[in-house]
Amino acid sequence: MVDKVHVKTTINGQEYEFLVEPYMSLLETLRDVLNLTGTKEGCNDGNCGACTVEMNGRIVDSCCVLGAEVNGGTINTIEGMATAEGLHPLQQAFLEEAALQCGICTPGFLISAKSLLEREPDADEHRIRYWLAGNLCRCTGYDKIIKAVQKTQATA
Amino acid sequence: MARVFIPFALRKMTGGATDVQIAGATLREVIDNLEEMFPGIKERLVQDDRIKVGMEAVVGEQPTREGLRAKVAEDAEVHFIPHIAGG
Amino acid sequence: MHPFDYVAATSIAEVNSILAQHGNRARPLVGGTDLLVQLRGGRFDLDAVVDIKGVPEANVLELNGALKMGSAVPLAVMYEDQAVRDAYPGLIDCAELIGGIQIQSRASMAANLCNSTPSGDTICPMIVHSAQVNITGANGDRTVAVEDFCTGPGRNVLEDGEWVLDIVFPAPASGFGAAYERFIPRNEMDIAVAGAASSVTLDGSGKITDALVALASVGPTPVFVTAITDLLVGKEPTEENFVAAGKIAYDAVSPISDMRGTIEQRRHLSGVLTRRTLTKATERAKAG
Amino acid sequence: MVATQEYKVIGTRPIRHDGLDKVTGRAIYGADVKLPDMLYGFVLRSPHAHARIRSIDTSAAEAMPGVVAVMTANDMPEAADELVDLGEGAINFSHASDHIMAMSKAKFKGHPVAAVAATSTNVAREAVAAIKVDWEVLKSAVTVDEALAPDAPVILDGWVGDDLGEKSTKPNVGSHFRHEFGDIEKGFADSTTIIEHRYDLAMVHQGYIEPHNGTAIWDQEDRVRLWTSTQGAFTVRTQLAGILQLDESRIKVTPTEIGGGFGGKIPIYVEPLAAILSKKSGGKPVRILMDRPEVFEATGPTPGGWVSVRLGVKDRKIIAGDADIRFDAGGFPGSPVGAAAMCVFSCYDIENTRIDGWDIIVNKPKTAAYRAPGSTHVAYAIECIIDEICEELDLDPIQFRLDNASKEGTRRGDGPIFPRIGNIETLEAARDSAHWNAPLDKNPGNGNVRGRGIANGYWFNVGLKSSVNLSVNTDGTVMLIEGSTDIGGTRASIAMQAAEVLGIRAEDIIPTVVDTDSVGYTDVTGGSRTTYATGFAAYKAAQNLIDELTARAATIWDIPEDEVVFEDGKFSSKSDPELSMTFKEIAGKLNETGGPVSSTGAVDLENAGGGFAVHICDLEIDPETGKTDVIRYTAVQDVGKAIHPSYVEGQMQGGAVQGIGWALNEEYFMSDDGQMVNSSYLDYRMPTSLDLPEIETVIVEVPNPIHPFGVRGVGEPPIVPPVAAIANAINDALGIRLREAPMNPGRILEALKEKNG
Repeated sequence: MVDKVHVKTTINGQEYEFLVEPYMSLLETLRDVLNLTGTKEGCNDGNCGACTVEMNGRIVDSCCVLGAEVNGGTINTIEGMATAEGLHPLQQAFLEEAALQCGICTPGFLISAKSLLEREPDADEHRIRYWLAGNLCRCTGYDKIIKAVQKTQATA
Repeated sequence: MARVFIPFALRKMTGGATDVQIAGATLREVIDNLEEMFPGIKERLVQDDRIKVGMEAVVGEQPTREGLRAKVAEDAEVHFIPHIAGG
Repeated sequence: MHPFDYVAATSIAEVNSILAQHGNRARPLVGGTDLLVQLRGGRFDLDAVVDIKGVPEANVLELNGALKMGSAVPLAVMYEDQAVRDAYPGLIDCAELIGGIQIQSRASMAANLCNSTPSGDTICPMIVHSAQVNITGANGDRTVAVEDFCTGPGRNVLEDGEWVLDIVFPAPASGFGAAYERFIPRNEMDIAVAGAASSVTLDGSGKITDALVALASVGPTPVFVTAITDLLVGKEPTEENFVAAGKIAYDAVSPISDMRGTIEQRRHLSGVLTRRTLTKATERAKAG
Repeated sequence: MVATQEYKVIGTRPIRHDGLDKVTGRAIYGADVKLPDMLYGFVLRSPHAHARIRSIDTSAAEAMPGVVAVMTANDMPEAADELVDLGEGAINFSHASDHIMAMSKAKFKGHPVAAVAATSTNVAREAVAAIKVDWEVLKSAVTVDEALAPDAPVILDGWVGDDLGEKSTKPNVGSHFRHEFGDIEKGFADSTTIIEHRYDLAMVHQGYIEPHNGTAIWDQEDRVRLWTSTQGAFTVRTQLAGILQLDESRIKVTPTEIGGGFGGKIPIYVEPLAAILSKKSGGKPVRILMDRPEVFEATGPTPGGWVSVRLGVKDRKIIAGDADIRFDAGGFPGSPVGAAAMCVFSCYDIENTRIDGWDIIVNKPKTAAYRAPGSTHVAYAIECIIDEICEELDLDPIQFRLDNASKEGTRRGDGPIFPRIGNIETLEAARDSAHWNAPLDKNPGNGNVRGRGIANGYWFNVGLKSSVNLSVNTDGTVMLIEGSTDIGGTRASIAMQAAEVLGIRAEDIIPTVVDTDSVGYTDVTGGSRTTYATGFAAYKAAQNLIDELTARAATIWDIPEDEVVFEDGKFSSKSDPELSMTFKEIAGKLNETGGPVSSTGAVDLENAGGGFAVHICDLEIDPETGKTDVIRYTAVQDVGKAIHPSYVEGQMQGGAVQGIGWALNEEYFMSDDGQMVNSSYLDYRMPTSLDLPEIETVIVEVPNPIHPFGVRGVGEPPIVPPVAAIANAINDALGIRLREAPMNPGRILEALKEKNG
């Protein structure tokens, strides 16, 4: 048996301190240890993006990160996207543009799209499609997701 | 008289006839009358007093939801087709 | 999954010590995008992973003529560096097409090399840049050319206890250009059916003084086709010569048929991609 | 043709009621269920496509710390060997039980053989790895042709299929049936052009992003509670009851939010195992989550197989059609070949037809429904052959389809007569679309070539049972309780229909999807039925609510009930214009005038006429590599009436893109020994956002005459035409007919090589 690892980290602006098995992924850690179940599992091998979170300023597949790795780091998940002031403009645009059907991929898309718009507010359609290619959606055909991102750009 | 279409697999029982004119105000009566004409056919269509599972009876244009109680109009068509399951 | 320990190392010595302690039961962790998936899939078991992202020397990204890239430098950090982009467009080609953004945020060129799959998208570009791999470990340091690093599918020259500290890319010579292109049926998120990296060096008169071609996914290791170098050196960078180079590539590779492609398809693609990347590398060489 | 009726709510685009929870991560999906003292299950699966179980030794697993329960097929109750109606489809519980956990023989790779409940997923996985199975590996058959070969292995012991009314002499024939009308021989004899080809398709998966899951408690009173993401909680209850041999009333199924289904989340897989492990654990909750390889290898994809079609034409009219459809059902009978047979000639009016359907048992996962199950396969064959006829006879592909289009009164290939359908209107809308009329530069100058293809497709619109309860809040809002799980905005589309009747805003309806104890029976969210049938139930419930409120208004005003009318959202007196109340006003008076008002609507609907979808596709192909990109795509569809146009468009776009993936890259790539070797998203190659252009939509509205608002099913038709449309576009670009899907770059290169020598 291996000993649990002590982790201190900042998630959605809150300090967290917990113990985690050293082999447990960040995805499992968020979902099963911290009860932050907004981050979803689709493939557990880095190919669907449903588990996308922002880690130290970059988006990552949380299934390909160990929970222990985030010690001292900063994580942003879907649970931190809306604030007391209201929804993030992307969340609002996803609602208005019907950019989700079943909704299981939605948290991952929102985290990825937010990261894109923060870095490249004027990304064109091709760039948006490229940036979001690591997030699979099986319901929408992506059309309304792209339009929701573009709408967010237009209203920014 | 209703025009009852015979499923291909049962046409041996009807001497190859594709469809036959059968009297009956309800699907139950139609099937009973069909049995009179072609003994043995009923058990291929009905089980436990209902249309066999996996099969649907079309009365008119669409599979009936009323089972053997379904009213059969004077010139209606009756079909027995496989059950549809969508995704 | 067999339970393993996690160690966040902060020095080369610490990495060396843990790797030495566990032999082949420990490995360095960088992006995790291959290693964790392989562990989860039961490909092999480990007792410990050593996170080298906290080792300062593994995070170096230094452009002083030559480029020194630490083994923990994520692809995204590399391709976001404008000076690196300008100097090594042939490396940017591969860095921007691996996985999606999420993978590029974590994966490094060195770790891709250490994974040593024939399809590794960064390996062939490194070969045609004549990159050198600096290996370290408790028993000392050594340097290996990238083209000599992989020894088979998933196998390489690293001994137990050894790991890659950084990779050094020589300063691009005047008249040097490089390019990488892979073929996948989709536009992202795929493993190369075949890939080709080419570099071309032109002299003042426009003749080829050096040409390197390496091919991915068409053999047990990346295939470095030196016969193309022999063919092209001293010649003009013409379509005709590049088609001839493609024919050499077609014959030089030894692919397999699998779910990603057939032998014939991969041979054919090797030829096409060799021609295309030589052409693109020449354009870049001419552009300076 | 466009519906002319004016509505206040229907046709608008309100924000869906469940949207906020789904954009904030709050929505609870199956994997998010966490109960106190919960155990984690994992399943041991067969590594072989076909193998007899000589023995299973679970002792090492049972001895491991953290393991609480271990089960094998010996723990499965004995289930009845008979076909039982599931509403959508039917089930043989004996087969289902053997499918859930193999009794004596694994019939496909991934077939469960044992399961473990432990204190963590990792312990459960380790314990599963410690279970020893002594296998006798058997010869496998994974294609239709292999399974029908004289030396084919017997896959389902004791099975005797029906072959045109006789007992089949071939062991792997699930069934063979035929539809025949007119005089097929004469039809071909009279034809001046006859084209016949066989089209092969690989098995493909629905690909929903959320893996299957189930969390169950089987307590000491033999009550089972189950939480799962499913297309139909009641169907799950029926399946569980049959497999666990319990009365339905002892089972409560709570449907969580569901991360995609497309037909694949109608059957159950891990749910009974979680329940049995719970029982063996003394009633502790047990949660089992599938991983992605399990989803690919051991759930219900849509079949591979082949479709051979022969068409005879005389004077621009198709006068004879012959189809042979053979689907691989998987390890148990029950592929959607029946529906395929009913769809194959549905877009056309053909006098003489014969359709043979074969359901073939093979060593692959048992197939399930996938969006218009079977129709995409047959459309691939017939729509490409139609294209060939047009090419050969130099006819316009839309005009030829219009000249031969099925319409009200046309006899379908399986016999019944079409009611009012919108085939012609859909074709005309495609003909008049911006896309069809835009020129295509076939040689864009970069070495690539371009081509345009078109195809038509049909799918039914199932009716079936739905229940809705409404209750009025004193603030004028209405609670709507329903049993249809919401996979893509149906809370909104159902609520909107109730709101339209009640004269209130969609936002004033608060819809909730509840468990099987809390609402009347409701069939699955599938068969394109939910907005149609549950929407109809909501309509009826709303009408009943108006009746109740009319009576209440009469009480309040002390006038006879028949004096009260409800119009434009207002109750008023026929005789006294002063007496008038809005819905909200009367709601506010309920408490002092007799108390709460609620209503119920329940329906068991006939199928509607079904829907047609015509798709237009422009491709750009690199002839040197076979790389194919969709550069423009338009989906045209008769939807009857678009309740919430955004989600109608979303269905059209999503279905089209699943079809595009099917056409170009997706497949179960099988090894020689019957293993799926690409059971990951990486190698299964579903389309990403970068692989697609905008998907343009043209909504056609030919109202369904048997629905109060004219709704037709929308979800399924859009997956029917894409494979054929892409094949036709490839031909337009390169002059090659690809008759095997996926039409991936390797196949394009091979075909080009063959063509060019």
